[in-house]
Formats: sequence, C-alpha cells, structure tokens
Amino acid sequence: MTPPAQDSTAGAKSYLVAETTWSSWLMTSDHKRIGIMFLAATFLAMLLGGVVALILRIEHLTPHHTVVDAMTYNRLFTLHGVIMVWLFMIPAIPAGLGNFLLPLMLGARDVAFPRLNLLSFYVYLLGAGITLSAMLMGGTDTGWTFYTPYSATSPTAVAPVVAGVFVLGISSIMSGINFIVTTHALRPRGMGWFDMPLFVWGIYATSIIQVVATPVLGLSLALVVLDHSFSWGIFDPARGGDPVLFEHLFWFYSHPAVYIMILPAMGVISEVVCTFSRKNPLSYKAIAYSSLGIALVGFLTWGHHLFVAGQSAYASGAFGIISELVAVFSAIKVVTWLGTMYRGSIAFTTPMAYVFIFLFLFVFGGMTGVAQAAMSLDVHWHDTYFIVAHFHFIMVGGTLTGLIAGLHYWLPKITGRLPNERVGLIAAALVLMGFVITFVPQFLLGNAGMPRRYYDYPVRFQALNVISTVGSWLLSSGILLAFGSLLHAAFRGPRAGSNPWGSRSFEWRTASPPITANFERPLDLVPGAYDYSVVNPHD
Amino acid sequence: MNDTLRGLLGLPEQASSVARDIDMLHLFVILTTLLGAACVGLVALWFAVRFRRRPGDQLTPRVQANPWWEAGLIGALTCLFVGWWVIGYRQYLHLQVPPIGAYEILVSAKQWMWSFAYPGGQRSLSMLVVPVGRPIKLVMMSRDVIHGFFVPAFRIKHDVVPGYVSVAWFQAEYAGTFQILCTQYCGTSHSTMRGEVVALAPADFALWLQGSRQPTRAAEAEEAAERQATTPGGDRLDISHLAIDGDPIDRGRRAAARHGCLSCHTEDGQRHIGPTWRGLYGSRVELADGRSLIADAEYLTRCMMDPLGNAVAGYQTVMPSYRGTLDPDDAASIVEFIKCLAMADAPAAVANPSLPTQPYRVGPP
Amino acid sequence: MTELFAETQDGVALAERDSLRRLGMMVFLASEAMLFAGMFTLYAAGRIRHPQAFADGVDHNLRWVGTANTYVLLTSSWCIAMAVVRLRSGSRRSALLLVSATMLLGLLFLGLKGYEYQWHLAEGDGPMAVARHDPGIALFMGLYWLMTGTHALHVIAGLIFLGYVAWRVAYRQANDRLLEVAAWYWHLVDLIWVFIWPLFYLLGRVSR
Amino acid sequence: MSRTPFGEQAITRVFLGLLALATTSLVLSSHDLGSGQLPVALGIACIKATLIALVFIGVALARPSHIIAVILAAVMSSAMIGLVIMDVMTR
Repeated sequence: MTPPAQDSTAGAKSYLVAETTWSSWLMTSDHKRIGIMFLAATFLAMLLGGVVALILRIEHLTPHHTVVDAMTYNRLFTLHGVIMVWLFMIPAIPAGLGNFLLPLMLGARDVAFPRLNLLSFYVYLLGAGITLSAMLMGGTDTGWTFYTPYSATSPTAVAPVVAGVFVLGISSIMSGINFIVTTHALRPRGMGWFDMPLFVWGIYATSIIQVVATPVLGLSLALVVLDHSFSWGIFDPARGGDPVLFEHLFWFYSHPAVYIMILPAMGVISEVVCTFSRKNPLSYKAIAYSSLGIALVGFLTWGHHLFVAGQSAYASGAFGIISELVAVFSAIKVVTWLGTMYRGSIAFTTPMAYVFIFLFLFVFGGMTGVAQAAMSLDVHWHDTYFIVAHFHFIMVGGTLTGLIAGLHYWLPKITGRLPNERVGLIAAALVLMGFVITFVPQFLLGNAGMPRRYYDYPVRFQALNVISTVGSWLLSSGILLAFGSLLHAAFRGPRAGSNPWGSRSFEWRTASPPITANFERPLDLVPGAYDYSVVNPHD
Repeated sequence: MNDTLRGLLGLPEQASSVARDIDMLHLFVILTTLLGAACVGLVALWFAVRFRRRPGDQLTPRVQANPWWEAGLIGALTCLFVGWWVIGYRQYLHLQVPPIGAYEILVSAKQWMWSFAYPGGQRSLSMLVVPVGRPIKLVMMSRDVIHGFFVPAFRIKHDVVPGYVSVAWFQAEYAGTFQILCTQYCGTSHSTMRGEVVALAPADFALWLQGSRQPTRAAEAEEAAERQATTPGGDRLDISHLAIDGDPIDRGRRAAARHGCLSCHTEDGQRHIGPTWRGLYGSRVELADGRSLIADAEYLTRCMMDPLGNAVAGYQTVMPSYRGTLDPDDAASIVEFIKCLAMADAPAAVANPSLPTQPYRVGPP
Repeated sequence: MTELFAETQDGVALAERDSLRRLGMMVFLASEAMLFAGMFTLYAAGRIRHPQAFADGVDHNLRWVGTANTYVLLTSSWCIAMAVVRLRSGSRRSALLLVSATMLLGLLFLGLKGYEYQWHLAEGDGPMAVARHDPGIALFMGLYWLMTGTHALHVIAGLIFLGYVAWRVAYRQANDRLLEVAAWYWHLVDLIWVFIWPLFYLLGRVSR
Repeated sequence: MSRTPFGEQAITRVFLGLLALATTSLVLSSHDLGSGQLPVALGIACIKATLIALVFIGVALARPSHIIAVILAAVMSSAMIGLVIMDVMTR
C-alpha cells in the first residue's frame, strides 16, 4: 500500500537477480518473470512447429511419397497448425511481450491480478501438455480447423487435442481480462487514454477479442467432442444438425483470432518506428482508433470463410463488403507508419530492418486478403495454396517479424544487454529472402489450382514446390540465426544503459532491466511518450 | 496481354464461360496489390535514405497528419476496395445462380471418389462428360464428410456438404479434358480424390450418351473403378469406362418403394397424400410459402432433404426429412424415375417451354 | 478462488482500487455471456430448420419444473441483491441470512433440475441417448442437455463462490465489495435462465 | 460506482416487476398467439434480462468505461445470432 516514492526500493536489485531460486521463478507473481516464461514456452512451441513445417516442405519435394506416408502427413499439418496458432502465435506477443511491457508502459507496479496472471501461464502449460501428449498418442488429422463431420468421425485422437485447445482458450481469456483491467484501472493519474504508448492500444484491442471471441471457440470445440465421443450430432446432418453452423461458430472465433495475432505485432511496429525515427507518429489517434476498428469490425467478417460452403448469397455479400472495409483500418496504419518516418531521424538498426520487411510483406499479404473479399476470386482461391501463402504472409511476414523486431528492440529492457547488430541484419536479410522464396511460389501454386492439405499433388506443380521447399530452409536458418543471436546477446551481450535507443516511451524511464517494483519514483509523464521535439530531461 | 499475365500468375487455361472475366478482375486486383506493396516498400526505403540519422540529430519537428488528407485517403481506399467487391460480388452471384434450362447432372461425392448421374440414367465414375457450349448444372450431394468440387480451368468451386444439396454450374467453351480436385480436407486420401471433366462437341456427346446405354456389368465396373480411384500415387485417374446400372425407371422405382415414397406419391396422376409424380418433373409448382418454381432435379432433391421448407401448397406437411437416411445414389435414381414419369406423356414441355426436354431423351438430338 | 483476484498493491494506481474487481468481473461476465450466445445461435438455427420437432420437444419437457425454477431463481436474485444493500448499510447479520436464503434457493433450483433430469433419464432420454432420437428431436435434446447442463454448472459455480464469500463475510469481516461481484455472477446465472425458460419450457406447439 | 447504488425499494420494485413479467409470459404461453408466440415470449425475456442487467448488476449506474465489455458482448452476440439467422433463413 505504500507508494513507491516512500518505499525503500532505492538501490534495489533488478528483477532478474533480486531472487534466484527456482521457486522464485515458478511461483512468481512478477509480470516480468511471467512474461519471460511465456516467451520461453512459446519459443519452444515455435521451434517444434517449425521442425514440423520443414518436414512438410521436404515431403513436397516430390509429388508422391518422399519421407512420410499420407496419414503421417495429415497428422503433421494438423500438428503444425495447432502448435503455431494456439501455442505460439496467440500467446507469443500478448502474453509474452505484452505481459512484460504493459505495466512498465503504464507506470504500474504489476498487472491488475498478478496471481491470475501466473495461473494463466500454468493453464497454458496444462493446455500445451494435453495437446502435445495427444499428438504423441497419434495425434489427429483433421487440420487445425476441426471441420465437422470429418472431425466427428475421424478415428484419430480428436477429443484430447480439442480438449487441449479448449484449455489454452481459458488461459487466453484470463490474460485478456487481466490486460483489459490493467489498462483501464492502473494508469497513473494524469495519463489519459491518448497518452498511452501505442503498443498498449494494440494489446488492449487484442484483449477485447480474446475475451469476447474465445468462449465461442470453446463451445464449438466442446461440441465437436460431444459429437465425436457421444454421437450427439449437433453438427451432424443425419441427426438434424448443420455442419455449416460449426463453420460459423468456429470462424466467429478464428477470424478475429488472426487479429489477436497481428494487432500486437502492429503495436510493436508502432513503437519501433517512432523510436528509431525519433519522431512523433504522424497521427496517434489514427493508429489507436484503427486498432479498435480492426478489433470491432473484424468480428463481423467471419463469413468470408464460407463463400463456397453453401452459405446464402445474401449473407456472403454482407460478409464480403464488411471484409473489404476492415482492410481500410490496416491501410491507415501502414500510411501512418510511413508518414512517421517523414522528416524523422532514421537509424537503420535490426528492429528497423524488420519494420521494412513487415511493411512490404504485410501490405502485399494484406491486400491479397482484401482481394479474396472480391468474391468471385475467392471461389477460385478458396482452400488452395493461395490461401496458405496469404495467411503465412500475414502470420510469418507480419506477426513473426513483428515479434523478432520487438525482441531486438526490448532485449536491453528485458536483459540489460544489447543485441548484435551485424548478425541481426544478416539474419533479417536471410528471413526476407527465405520468406519470399518460400511463399511467393505458393501464391502461384494456388493460382494454378493446387489445393491445400495435399499430400500427393499433380506432377505439374513440382517445380514450384521444390523452390518453396528450398526457401523454407533459408527462412528457417534466418529465424534460427536471429533467435540464436538474441539468446547469445541475452547472456553475453554488451551492457546497455537504461535507455540505449534514446526512446521517449515510458518503459525506458526506469532502469534496464527494471527493479522488481518497476519504478523507483512515480512515473514522470513529461515529455509525452512520442514527444521528440523537446529535449528529454530523463537522458 | 491477357495470356502473358495469365502465364506470369500461373493461372490455368480459361475453359469456361466465366473464366476470362474472373481473370480480368484477378489481374486488376493483383496488379494493384503489387503496385501498393512496391510503393510502400520504395517510399519506406527512400525515407530511410533521405531522413537517415546524422550525427548530432537529437530533436525532430513535430509533424501531424492533415485531417483532410486522412479523410481523403480513407475515402479513396474505401472506394477502391468497395469497387473490387462490387465487381467480385456480381461475378459471384453469376456463379451462384445457374441459368434456367441448364443440363442437370447429379454429383455424388464420397471418400474418395466422385460419381455422376446423367438425365438419361447414365452414370460415370470420376469422369464427368459434358457437351461444349451448354450450361451444366451440378446438383451435388455427399455421402460422408464435406468435399470440395473444384475445376481450376473453369474457375468454379463449391463445397459438397453432407445432408445438403449443393449447386454449381459451368459452361465449357471448348472440347478438352480438365482436372477435378477435391479442396475440402476429407481424410487420408483427400489428395487423390480427383477426376476429370471431359467436354465433348455436342454431336460427340450425343454419341457418347448413346454408347453408354449398352448394358454392361455395372457392379463389377464400379468396383474396379473404386479400387483404382483409391489407389494413391496415380497422378491422373484413368477411368475411361462407364458404369451403367440397368433401367433407370426400374432402379428408381425400387429405391422409391424401399424408402416408402410410393405409399404417398402415385405414378399414375392420382392425387394422394403427396403430389403425384406423373408429369411433376419440369412442371411449375406453387409452394406453401408462396414461392413458385419449376420442379427440376435440384428442387426434387431439396424436397427429399427438407420437405418442410419446400412443401407444395395444398398438401399437408407430413413428409419426413430423408436427410442422412437417403444416400445420394438412391436420391439420384428416384429423381431419374420421376423424370421418366414426366417424359412418358411429356406434359413438361407444355407446362414449361423454356425447360428443354430434348436432352433428357436418349440418343442424338 | 478470489485470492486470484487480489489486487496489485500499487501506490500509483487510481484511487478507486475496488474498481479492479468490479471491472474484472464485468469483463468476465461479458465473456460468459458470449459462451451462451453461441448456444442460443445454435438453438435459433435449429428451431428455424426444425420448428415442429422443437415445439414437440418443448411440449415434452416438464413445464412446471422450468416455471418453478424461474420463480426460484428470480427470488434468489432478489435475495442476493438485498444482501448487498444490507451489508453496505452495515447489517452483516441480515446480509448473511439473505445470502443463506439465496444459497438455499440455489440448491432448490438444483434439486428441481435434478428431478427433471431423473425424469428424462427414466424416460430413456438421457444425454447418452441423444443419438437415438429422430433428427430434429435429437438436435433439440442435444441442445437441451448442453444448455441446461452448462447453466446448472454455472449455478454450482455460483453457489461455491457465494459460499466462499459468505464465509469471508462471516469470519474475515470482508466488506460488501466482494459480495457485490459474487452477486453479479449470480445475477448473470439468473439472466441466462430468463432466456432458457421460454425456449425450452414455454414455446410449444399448441396452446394449452 | 460513481452514483448512489440502488436501494432496497428500487430492488424490490424491480423484483416485483420481474415476477409480473414472468407471470405474463406464463399466461400468454397458454394462449395461441400464432406467429407472435415466439417474438412475444422472447421480447418479455429481453425486457427481464435488461432489468436484471441494469438494476441488479448495476450496469445503469456503472462508469461507461466499466461496461464497455458488456456492451460489446451484447452487440457481438446479437451480430452473431442475427447474421447466422440471416444465413440459415436465406440459404
């Protein structure tokens, strides 16, 4: 209850060394440690999902059997999707970086409910454990979308995989509630909504989606288990059910879920652009409002996944035009980021390199998404590699590059050490090249008509598949190099000062790494988080 | 120009009446996309060079967006995207609504093969034979899980959802062989669930229909085809035979009797609990909900699956739904049976001149 | 359980620290509401497709049990709302009495529900037998078990929460804030039943 | 809460109102209202739910920022139910 100003925290140790026992990590309620544990867990998930992706690509070196059989292939692509979506993408930036940064950016001591935060991490571990052990029991072959009636009749271990995802959803809701309350109630006196750093807006919008959409995912997955295990037939036409309804409920969550993945990455980009351009954002409100706009309008577009599923033409038309509109918000963000660089003082560092990669890939990937809402084109592209390439452009080209940019940017904050610039830039170049070589051929494959989830493909598609596979090797080596260099820097990198990038954002106004209580003095809100036109008294 | 860009984008040949229009939109959209991404990337790089950090840089001027510029940008982008949607939605509706009088073929999907039933009672497996230059309406049903019917060369695709009647249509522009792929993941051999559309000149098609009337041992042929269709590794299914299953009237009548249809529907024009089947096909029916439509294969199939939503005015709604209990092949043969009852005295042609009766007759036109 | 909702001890936070719990509970209620919204979506689609089967299903249900439970839950909601007011005005004793009344009514609700479930089981309409019905009825019964079952689980969770809060109020001298958020949860349970009642007990095929 | 919470009288009045609405609903259910049966019953349910939310849960008195999530859930659930019904009815 004592305000930190009178606290005896002066000269306190950083949160990393304040306590060093195992239990001081495992039973911590410190948001910074929980954030790091989330980052570590999601990193392991990404490695696992990445290895699976490499196997999938190698299998496609030849049109027929290469290294695995059809059944294994089908289980592996399901594994890849489930891991990358629920174990990596959804928690990585919000629960990892978001956990670490949100209270720091708000000048708070911790999140609103610290113990709920820790529980969320263990629920995540439990869900991950259930999902992965189910995968060891043979896994399931339904694809990460679990479409009924196939998922209700598949002889594979559908129920435990689905149960694991259900548990992961609970963890996601817990984090969402925590972040919403933190943003609302733990801002210091004098910090209005439009004084918050932009990353907080991204996390806030994400949390809204997590809280409102995830219960519907839980419901639809629970019903798949009931259909599968007890033949309830809520989605089984022979029992009067409707398989298209499953698609409705599933995408009511899973379409907004792509915004859960991309909005925090957009928040990272906003921070990095401003810091390394030493510039105020061209329009703070445009970025803040468009985050909310994406979150809200994004809820009403799910039906564009059902254009060829037998949905009514009226409903399709409505979903189509709403999908076109949601893209306007993303476009506003892109233009605002560009405008932020104008007349700035741009340092071409590794995080900034990832921003350039993000801008290019996100614009291209995003616009191919808008293109699908031009509905006759979706008829040709639906369920082909075009879709695969499109969402990998957003998820890998957007979220993953956003994450790597954020990790480079905040590494000094988290560990107090600087990343290696040269290795970082080489890795960024590898990621860009590998990415383009992997996924551009997949656009062409989709145009040519190669359906997704295809173990065995017509010979005429082989050349492009081989190029894509080679690209995946480049891409993975780039990602490994980036993370390897980050890990090395985290332990052996040169010491950074408290604010190595000269940023004005609030999280840099305390020591790097911060003390357990985050701030020794109440956060000084002057100058503002993006006020680069005045001299910073904190330097 | 069209061909060069199509080649660059890897699009397949344009073998249907809609392909060219859809490709034009495709080219427009992709070129805009590429242009947008390139502009953003280049502007970002130019700024990175032009405004690079110089020694001594500490403060930057505060630049705020002009609200009018922002509004203009939002307006322009909205117009662009909505423009895409307007063109795309028009084409989509065109794809969704088959022309009246299209040649109806019943499609049955199951793990992992396609089978087709033609108006004259002919059937084929994994090979859809159609005449060139005439709209073909596919009335599709699935026996098990969701499948996706996709012909890249035609730019058409539709999911085949079990328990529902899914409809797609196309018109082949020239003779040739075009691949059918399954796009909705449907199990282990999803990727080998392929087939072919064989488009023939009208005269050839008529000959083919005639030839396929020769009685063969259908069951054996079907079995052989099934074996072949489920063998993974075959890059192109080579099923150049047809399975014919005797007299369609006979097969349909047996199925109708087995499912109890004939206890409510008569074959001789007598009104019973349900409408008579004589002369029903091709006639105009008034529905209880006020709609008025022509009883084609799609309507008849929908009736079996959802009798309540398609009840004919003046009859009690006592028919149970056969969704899930009637398999697509039986449904198809019952439809064929009802068709044959209509042709016996051909009231269809009188009732509805726009619905051609000719293709349903066997033999050259 | 509410230990999880212990607030950050933070001097720079907004003065009204109680707002953390209130806001957290509000957001959680929104999340819970979405769970049931999904089920109501399924019900709506099912009813459109199978109006007669759903009407038959409603007529088959025990209307008096559903109706009695409606009044029971409404009354319990009144009790807990009054309890919050009493505790706020300092009368701990009468607040505790009202909480106990709420919990007793909650148990009565579960008892009636249990009787109804027993009756369905005796008829051979148990949750494991859903697949044996005709298509439309199977969907109705599946939704019946799903929605009333999920609701009953929420009643149980609400009872546990209330019991814990009552214990805190009695022995730990907790203030009305904790009781208030527990009461909110109980009201949500009531609110959802308000929709389940007509959909599963009232809207039958014919007038009676 | 920024304003005075509801007192005993207000709560009891709302409770009596809820009982009256429930009884209305029950009585109406044994009269044949034709196609109005469903909208009337659900309309009454919506009024009851609104009363419970506004008064018992105190949404009417809460600060706007506290009920954003509740409003959002109301909007999104209506959108979900509405759009799905639209699809099912016109399919």
